[in-house]
Amino acid sequence: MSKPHIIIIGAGFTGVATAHDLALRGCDVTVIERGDICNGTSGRTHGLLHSGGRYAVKDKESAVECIEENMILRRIVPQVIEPNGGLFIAIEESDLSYAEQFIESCEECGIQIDELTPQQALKLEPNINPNLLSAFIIPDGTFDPLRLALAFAGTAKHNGARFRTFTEVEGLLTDGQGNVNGVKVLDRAANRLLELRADVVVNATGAWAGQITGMAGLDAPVQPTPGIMVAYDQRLVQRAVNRLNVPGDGDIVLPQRRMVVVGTTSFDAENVDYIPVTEDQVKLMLERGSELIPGIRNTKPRGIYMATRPLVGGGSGRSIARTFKCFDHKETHGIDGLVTITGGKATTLRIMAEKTADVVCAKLGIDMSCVTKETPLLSYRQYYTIPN
Amino acid sequence: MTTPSTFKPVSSPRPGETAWLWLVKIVTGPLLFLIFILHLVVNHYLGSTASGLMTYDDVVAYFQNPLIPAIEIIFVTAVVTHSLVGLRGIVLDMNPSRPALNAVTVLLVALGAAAIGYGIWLALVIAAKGL
Amino acid sequence: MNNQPSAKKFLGWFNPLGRNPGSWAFIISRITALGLTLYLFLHLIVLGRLAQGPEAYQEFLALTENPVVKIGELAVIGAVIYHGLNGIRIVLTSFGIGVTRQAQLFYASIVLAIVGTLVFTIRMFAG
Amino acid sequence: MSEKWTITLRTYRQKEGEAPRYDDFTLDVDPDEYVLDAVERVWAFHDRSLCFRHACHHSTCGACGMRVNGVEKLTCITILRDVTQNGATLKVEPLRNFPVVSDLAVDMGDFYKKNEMVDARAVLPVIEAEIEHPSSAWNPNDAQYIRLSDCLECGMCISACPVAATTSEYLGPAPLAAAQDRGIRRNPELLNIVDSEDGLWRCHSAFECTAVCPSFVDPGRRIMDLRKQVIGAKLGQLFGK
Repeated sequence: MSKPHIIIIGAGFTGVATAHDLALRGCDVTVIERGDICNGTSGRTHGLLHSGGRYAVKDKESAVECIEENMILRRIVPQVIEPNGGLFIAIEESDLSYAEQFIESCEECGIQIDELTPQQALKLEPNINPNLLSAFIIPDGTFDPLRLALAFAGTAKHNGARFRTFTEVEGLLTDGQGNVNGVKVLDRAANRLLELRADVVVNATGAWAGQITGMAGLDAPVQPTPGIMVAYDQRLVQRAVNRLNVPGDGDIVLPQRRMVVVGTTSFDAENVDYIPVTEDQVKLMLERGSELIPGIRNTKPRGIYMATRPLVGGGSGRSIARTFKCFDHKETHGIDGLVTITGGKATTLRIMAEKTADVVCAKLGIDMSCVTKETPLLSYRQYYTIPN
Repeated sequence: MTTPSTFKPVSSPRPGETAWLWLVKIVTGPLLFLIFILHLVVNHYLGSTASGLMTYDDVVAYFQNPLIPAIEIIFVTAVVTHSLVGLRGIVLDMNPSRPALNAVTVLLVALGAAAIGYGIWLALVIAAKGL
Repeated sequence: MNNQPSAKKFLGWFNPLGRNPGSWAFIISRITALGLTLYLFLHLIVLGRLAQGPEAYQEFLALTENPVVKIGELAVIGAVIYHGLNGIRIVLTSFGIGVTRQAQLFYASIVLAIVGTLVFTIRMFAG
Repeated sequence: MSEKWTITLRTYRQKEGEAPRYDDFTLDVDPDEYVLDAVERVWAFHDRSLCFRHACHHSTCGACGMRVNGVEKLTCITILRDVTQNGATLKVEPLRNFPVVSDLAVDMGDFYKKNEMVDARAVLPVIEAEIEHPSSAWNPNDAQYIRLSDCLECGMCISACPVAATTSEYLGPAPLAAAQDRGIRRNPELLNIVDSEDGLWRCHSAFECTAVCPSFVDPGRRIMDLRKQVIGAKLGQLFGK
């Protein structure tokens, strides 16, 4: 029986990771991406290799996922990661009151943390707010978004996956009984319409998931929730610096190359193709960022951008559980051949792919289990060295 | 360390143009510049004609000191080598095929040898005229 | 706009659009190099007259009085001064000296070349 | 942030099998926005067929290098105010010396292969920064930290390099800079790669690469230093060191 052919729509983190996973499980994979690798939300992610600390108190399931995946990514793709750890720092009394439940939940989720005195913290990171009250070391890290995706995509390509970039899905092909068995795409570089058949179509378009499910007459419970990120032109810290409190706006500052990136905010948006930057949010980032690292005040912004989180389910803003959902539309709507994966975070791209691949393999009767946990990824440049 | 690259490079760089060729240019260059200053002053200030150029007899007299032909020979060898190695560099920038490049290299070497041979002969002939 | 590199694009070397000092140094160096190589071989051939005896050489000397030839010779002098100094700029920067001031070294080469040419213009015309 | 300009974005367009052309898009922009924002708005609201490469929007991925009014710029950090005026035309073209995939998107395959050939470092110790710059506020005891390298692999140095314009075989500034960064003495296998016809000796000291590098690499200076390393290694070989 020839290899089953899977079409994955979207070459963001989930798309490329799923391609990598399915390629290792004997599938013939084609990834369709309307732009280039990672040009949607994934490219503009904050870049935090999440330790789960931010979610330990209110969303344990997410936190556990994060810490496990954090450790796995450090092992399988070190070439794109700044593994320098992170700090949760308390500036005001209200932050301190959050400390106790924070310590408890981190331990519960298996996130290794150590408390530091302000002097110890300042010795490690001289540029953080000098009048901090307390600090916790936590295994955060940062990564380069595009190269993380290219590492997965390159390895997938090495194992036989094909990537069709600048190719936009115009419609879903069905078998007459409403089951999806392919896609109609426009190759934008060549201005040519094509029809590609597949055993399963995986909709991994993140915040745009609704556009694809819309083509099958369904709506995807994804709530696009953009947030602002501001990159400043000096690397003032070596670690990720988080505000010790309930998740809020501008509560994380990351080092990346020779910059620090302050993020983020959270609001609802309909048209996800272009989210304009608003001045008040830029000011908010400067304010909140400089509460953590005062030195930001005498740096210059280098890049200001919006990234749209694909949050799962109804409800607005931050309250949605920060985990992910994989819908087999056969079970949810009786439409076979279409699987939607949305939600989740950058750090959990591998496990999202694993779950999606499990669903796809179950549909196709492939009983191979996931091996991506132990498979080191090739150099991210392999994506370019292997012809398409 | 990234995993070892498992691919054949786009084109393995063509060996040949090595540091030595570049060093030849870089060594002869400054040497030429020094001799050139001497050459310029001598030919425009020591000659007996109005504009300072040398007449036939000036040249022959000038060549009597054995040091002068020696310097002239070094000068012609260095300047011909420098210019032709440079010319080959320009040809390289036209991305010639391997055979074309070899042909050009042979041609340049031949041209260079001829010019240097001729230069040495000329210097000795002039020097001999004064004996 | 064919975007890819190609050997036929060597005229691109001399495309002044949006160039920085370093590129001008490269362009002028290459032009002077071609000119000087041509002059070198002409110069060697002409000096052959010395071997043919005084009359042949005298005839050539008369030629050098012609102002057009003098201007040509001045161009050669300017070219050699510039090419030499820019060569030294490349030698210095290649060994890590003055790399951050490579543009100034280029400007100096141009200025000195002009000054040198003027000196010899006066020498050859004022006499 | 609240000022409004109207500019014309003259965009290079090329589809497979079609002759290249320029399309003009009139946009209302905020002068403090970035060139990439304007290009993305053209795609979002004016012409969905526009192809261009972009990912991080804050100069860490290297995807959005383009030629803006003829000069190589990383469009995600190039403020409109710095490159155009109200009512003016801003010309946006793909990088030179790369095959055009379509419109503003170029194929960086060869360039990444050359970086792979010299095994350019993707991450390195924080304190290793040949170029001191206020952006590097790290102190000596940061020795054990790792950061992503300065080179974004944006390809702009190759677009600006006059030698890269003559042949795609030339290694190019960024790969040579990466070889310098790794060092010949520590990695002798690099010697034959860089000391070759398509390597180090084709550089003509135009320093255009250094002029356009957006990310503290200064490839021009590194190539010059690489010359020292190679000469040292070759002399070492000669005298059997």
